[in-house]
Amino acid sequence: MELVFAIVSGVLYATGLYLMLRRRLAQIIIGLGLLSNGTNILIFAAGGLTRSNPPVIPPGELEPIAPYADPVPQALILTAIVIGFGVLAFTLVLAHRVHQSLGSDDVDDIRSEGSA
Amino acid sequence: MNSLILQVATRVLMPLLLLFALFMLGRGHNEPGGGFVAGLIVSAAYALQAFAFGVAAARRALLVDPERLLGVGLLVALGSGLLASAQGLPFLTALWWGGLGSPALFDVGVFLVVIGVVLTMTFTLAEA
Amino acid sequence: MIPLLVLSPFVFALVAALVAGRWPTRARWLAVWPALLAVVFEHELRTRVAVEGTQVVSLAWAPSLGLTLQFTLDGLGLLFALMITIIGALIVLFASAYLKGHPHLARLLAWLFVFMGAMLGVVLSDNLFALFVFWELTGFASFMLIGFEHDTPAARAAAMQALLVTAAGGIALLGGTVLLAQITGETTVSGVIRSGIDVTAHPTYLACTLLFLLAAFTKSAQVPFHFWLPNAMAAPTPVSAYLHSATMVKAGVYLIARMMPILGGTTLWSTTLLVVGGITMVGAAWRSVQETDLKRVLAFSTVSALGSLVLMIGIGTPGAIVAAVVYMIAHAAYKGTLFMVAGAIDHEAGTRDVTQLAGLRTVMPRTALAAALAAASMMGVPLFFGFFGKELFYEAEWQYAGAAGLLLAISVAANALSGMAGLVTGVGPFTGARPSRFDAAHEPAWPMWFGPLFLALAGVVFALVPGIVNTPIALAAASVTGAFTPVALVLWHGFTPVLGLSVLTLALAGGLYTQRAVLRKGLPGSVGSERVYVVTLRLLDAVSAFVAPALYSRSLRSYVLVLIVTTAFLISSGLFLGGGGWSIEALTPLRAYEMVIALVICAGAVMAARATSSMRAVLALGAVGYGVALLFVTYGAPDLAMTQFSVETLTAVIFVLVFRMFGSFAHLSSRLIRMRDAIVAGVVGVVVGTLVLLVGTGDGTSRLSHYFAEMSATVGHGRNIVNVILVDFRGFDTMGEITVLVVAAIGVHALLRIGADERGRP
Amino acid sequence: MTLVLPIIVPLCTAVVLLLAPAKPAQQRWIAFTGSFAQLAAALVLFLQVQQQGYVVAQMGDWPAPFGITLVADVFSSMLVVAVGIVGMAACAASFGGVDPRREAYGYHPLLQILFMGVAGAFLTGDLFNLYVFFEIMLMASFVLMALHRTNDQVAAAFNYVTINLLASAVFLTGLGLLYGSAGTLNMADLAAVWPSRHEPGLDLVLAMLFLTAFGIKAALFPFLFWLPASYPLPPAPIGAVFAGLLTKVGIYALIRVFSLLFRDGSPWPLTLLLWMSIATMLLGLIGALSQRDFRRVLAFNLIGHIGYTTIGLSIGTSAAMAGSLLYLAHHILVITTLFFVSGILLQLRRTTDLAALGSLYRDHPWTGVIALIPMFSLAGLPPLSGFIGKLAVLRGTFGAGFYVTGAVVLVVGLLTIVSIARLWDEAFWKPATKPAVAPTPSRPLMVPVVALSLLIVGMTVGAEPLFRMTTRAADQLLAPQDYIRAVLDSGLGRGR
Repeated sequence: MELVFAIVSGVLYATGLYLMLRRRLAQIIIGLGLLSNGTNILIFAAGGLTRSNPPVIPPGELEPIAPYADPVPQALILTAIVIGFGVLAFTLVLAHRVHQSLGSDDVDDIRSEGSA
Repeated sequence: MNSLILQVATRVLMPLLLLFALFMLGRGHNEPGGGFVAGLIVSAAYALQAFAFGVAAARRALLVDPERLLGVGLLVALGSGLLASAQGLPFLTALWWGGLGSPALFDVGVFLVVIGVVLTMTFTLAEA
Repeated sequence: MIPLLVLSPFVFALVAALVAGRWPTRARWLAVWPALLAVVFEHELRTRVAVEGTQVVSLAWAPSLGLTLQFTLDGLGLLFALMITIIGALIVLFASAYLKGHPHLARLLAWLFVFMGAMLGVVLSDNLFALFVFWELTGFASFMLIGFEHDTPAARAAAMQALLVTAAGGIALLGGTVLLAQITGETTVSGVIRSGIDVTAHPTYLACTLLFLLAAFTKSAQVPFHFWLPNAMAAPTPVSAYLHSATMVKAGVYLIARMMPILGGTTLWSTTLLVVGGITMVGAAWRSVQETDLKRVLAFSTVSALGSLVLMIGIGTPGAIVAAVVYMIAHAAYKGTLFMVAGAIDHEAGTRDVTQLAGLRTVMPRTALAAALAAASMMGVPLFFGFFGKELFYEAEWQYAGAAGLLLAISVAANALSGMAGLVTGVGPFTGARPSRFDAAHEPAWPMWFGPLFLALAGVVFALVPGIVNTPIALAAASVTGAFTPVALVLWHGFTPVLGLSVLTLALAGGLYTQRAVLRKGLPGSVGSERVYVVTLRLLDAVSAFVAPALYSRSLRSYVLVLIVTTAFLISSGLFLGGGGWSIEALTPLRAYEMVIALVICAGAVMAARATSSMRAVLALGAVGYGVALLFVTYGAPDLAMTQFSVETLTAVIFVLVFRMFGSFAHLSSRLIRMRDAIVAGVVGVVVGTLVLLVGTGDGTSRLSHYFAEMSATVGHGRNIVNVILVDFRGFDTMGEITVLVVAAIGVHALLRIGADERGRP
Repeated sequence: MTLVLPIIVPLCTAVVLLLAPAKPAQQRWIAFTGSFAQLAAALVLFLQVQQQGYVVAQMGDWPAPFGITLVADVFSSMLVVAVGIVGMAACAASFGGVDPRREAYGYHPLLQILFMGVAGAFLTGDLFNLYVFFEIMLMASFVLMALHRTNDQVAAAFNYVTINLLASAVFLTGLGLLYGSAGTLNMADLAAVWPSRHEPGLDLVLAMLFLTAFGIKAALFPFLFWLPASYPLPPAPIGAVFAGLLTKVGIYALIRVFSLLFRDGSPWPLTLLLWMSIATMLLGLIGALSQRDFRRVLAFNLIGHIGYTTIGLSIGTSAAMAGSLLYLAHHILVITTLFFVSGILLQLRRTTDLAALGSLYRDHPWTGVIALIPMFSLAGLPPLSGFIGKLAVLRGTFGAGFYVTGAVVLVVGLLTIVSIARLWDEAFWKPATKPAVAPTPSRPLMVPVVALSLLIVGMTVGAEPLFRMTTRAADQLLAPQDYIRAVLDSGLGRGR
């Protein structure tokens, strides 16, 4: 199964980066979305895959029933997902503003002043 | 989107969603759930309200400005951490009074922030 | 006490700015302080300096870095200090009259005092780094002073040129001092000498010496770095007289003399000094007679004199060192005089063109007297101190084993040309018939003739009563040679070949003077090094203009591409250079429905990449997100899955809300570029996949998870371990996470509202 | 408790600002007071660290490798003080007027959250928590940068955001792989278990990932392009905060992570870092020469001098590291001050375009003299702090036998002089073509400039204690065992 996770994260990185190399604002953001899904999968897989019980302690017990999944990567990914959402939402609206002020959604129209 | 069905459905769903959210918030410490998901459910309820009756109505139904919830939520979370500091313990040390603990308060802070964030975003976007 | 005195001019700079700003007419009183300092230094020279010994006083600054304000009082330093303060006092006096009524007189005086302090620091510092500190400060003060009239482009350009050339030298000096400190482990000149380490045998000796010489040559305007000095004449005349003739430009000579005991004694050392000094001496003398501007004539002759001094130190015999000291004193006196005279002439007659000036002696008698005395000293007329300088110079060359003939020949030539320059500047403007346009000229206020006359008379007095300078000269020479030999200057020592050379020089100078008009039209002798400076700067600018835009004004995707390619390259280099050391352990068995989920994710990702409409892309992204959530479910992460589901939904909603405003996704880039990007992205994908495979085959639980499992229910009072981590174990992360969310919300709100406000405005 | 204060004080301030009425005067005073409190907390922490060497706190009272640890050593406490200073200056400047819409939509709380993020990044001892603080800082900077009026400013903000998000993705990738391989996130714990896990291949990959992620934030070659395009654009106080603090977080993270984790591995990453530093120095200063805008000249100088602050890490001797850290401290102050100076120019002339500037020395001599201090301190003119820093760096490089690097440092020093002298020439000397808009610079801008310039002078005079401090900081960084021990042995917390 690790092989599948490897392929999935590889595909997500590749497609995400490919989209970030495009010229449309929206494509770049979709790319960012794919990329952050890719990193989450990567953290998840790197943390070690076990098809096992959720890290929840059954009522009355003091410890979860082994084998249970490592809760740490889950917590990390949770944080990363939420942060990623905030960032993505903001970036999206920023792209919308850029689109509005440039009248174009082509990033090649964004050039720093002073350039040829 | 001002369809009658949506409006009726919203009237029915609103209280259910809010109750469900409180349920998720309450059980989060022991079962899957928690402040984040609960906050999202509440937001979904009000977003639905906004689609059905318009953003202005949804804002009225929320009673507080979502922007204000940002500060309040942060304050609650921060305060739950500072409670320990007030007793000379490290920041964010959990304090327990029976079954209730400062981590729960912290989760409420998260809950409020999430509502504030999501509704600030969706309301402003819908108004734009 | 002494450190405070050395640093006192810096304080006086502030005093000058305030006093001269408020009461400009009282500014001349500021000259009292340097005069008092001169008295103190004179006293020190007479009493405290033992024949060889030095007094060192120290003020800690940053001793851990080797930087202390540590001063040496020895013959060489004190002699310089005396020149700096005496001429400084006269210049302050002169400037206060010369720039009377100028709105920025206070600034000029303030910077002059800064310079004075810096210069004293250079010549009295024992600590190498402190020496550098003061050295750079002299250059900076010079920059501010040359650019004094900064409304004129020439002044600004000259200031910049002077700064850049001397700063290049300064950088070399810094490198040199750090290297020297590195070699010897000492940070003071006296310490290096005491350490007895033979620096010349060290592998970095060559670099170290060249750096020091580069510093000295730029400061002392040696060919090919000389060009900044004539251009620096854009500065007000008091500045030229003080910095660019009498004191600062001699700092290079001082440095060479100071370092001779440490770095000298090698063929590299003497050859470089002889060649550079010789070329400078002759070349600049030749250039001086072609100029018609009083100050530029003087400037080139100053360069020539500096060349002579370098040459003499290059000879390096005790006699040559004494000659250099004498020559330097004489030069400071007569050149300071002539510069101030030039200033007075400019001030009164309104021109500095030597082909125009004539007959001023009747209207400016005192100035004329000073000029004539100085010119005589410059030409080396017997009975004047300049005569001693030349005599000793020839004497030293005569006795020098290597190439004495050649040295004598070029020296005579250079001195003859210099003598002619003396006639041009000190005699020409005052003799002959006075054109009527100069009728209104008259003797300037006393502060403007007092200084020149004082210095010119000093040249006569020293010559007539050499006893008063014998000891200081001997002490100064002793600082360089390391051994004290009494000096007894005598005016007449019989008919010697050297006297013959002096006479020859004089005669040649007179002869050349009569042919001055011819000489001016003669061959242009300009050395092309100023072109090199200009071209170097232009080249740098061109490179910059080529490089800089690439660094910030290209399209975003070119930067993203650079970033991705570099990262991929770096990671791959890690993979290859790391030399393995890892293994793929047992894989978890595969299940069919997981395959399906994975396929959905991959298909969604590819579809998002290829989508030509925004809605389709959002849908594809949503499919990917839900697929990922399903994967989380199958691997025991219900919280994660729940969050992923809801966030994915929310993201989709926001995408839809925003994307109603975007158009289609029709391809903008060519097929070729898309291919290239696909390959680049694909390579990264393969690398990442490999990494996942290599890392993600552990047992799946860590030390941390055991602890959390143990503590969650008992101490954390929660059975959902992930949630306990989020709100308790790592609650601090969550605090940060919600802060990010709040900021994002503020950002979205602000962006949209400000956008709406702007559109709402008329 | 003191350890968490520099982080939560600005957060509290931000919360108060969010809840308080949006009246400008009130907001400014709250923000100013908050920044003052943060500086005070930072100073207390700094003094504690001076006495104890390390100050460690466990968030939530969970013992070290399990909970989140905050830890301050000399290096980080010094930087936190810098955050306080820069923060106070920025808040003081806001009294001179902020774009009203920007102020109404969260200028003050965002700035406070930015300070929180930076201080948190300096103080956390947990790698994932470092990521979180990075994101806080970035998100706040994104919004502050995006709140612009003109179109190209908004557009530049988009580029800035995209590049930084890529950097975050790279960081997160490294983080995930690191956790997968070492099973812990606490940096001291990571350093402690590091030698026992022999995975040279993976270690090198991780080193490269962190080098990239932090290199982007630090604006090292070849990742420097986002900086000159974005920093010159925001208003002066924001520019000052960005220029002074944000790249330094990248440098800090590089130094922290590489001094703990990759010391004994392959020398290749540090060699690479040395070449990147050299290229950064040269490109930055060469780039600066052709710029025609005051702030863009500063931005390129900023980039160039980042190289000075990273060569210490790559050389790895105490002297070189101490030199680089000294330069870092100097650089924060100077570049911040100069961005405030650019604010004064904007106020007086409504532009920072060099072609339209001029005559400032004639018209405002005292402002000119004050501006000379940061300008020529940046240029490394002795005796100012820039010279002290350069000398320290040079003694470090030459002392370690890195002559080529030392030569580059010297050449770059010369180029800096060229660039700054031209800046002075164009903005202060050259006769202006346009008359001044405002008669005098306003006090809220002058006060920070004067105060910071005095601090620069103070750094010059106090070079000895400063250098001793950075030497101590360098020695701490080069002997991570003490750091590890301090973190892992500090208070057992609950549950044991």
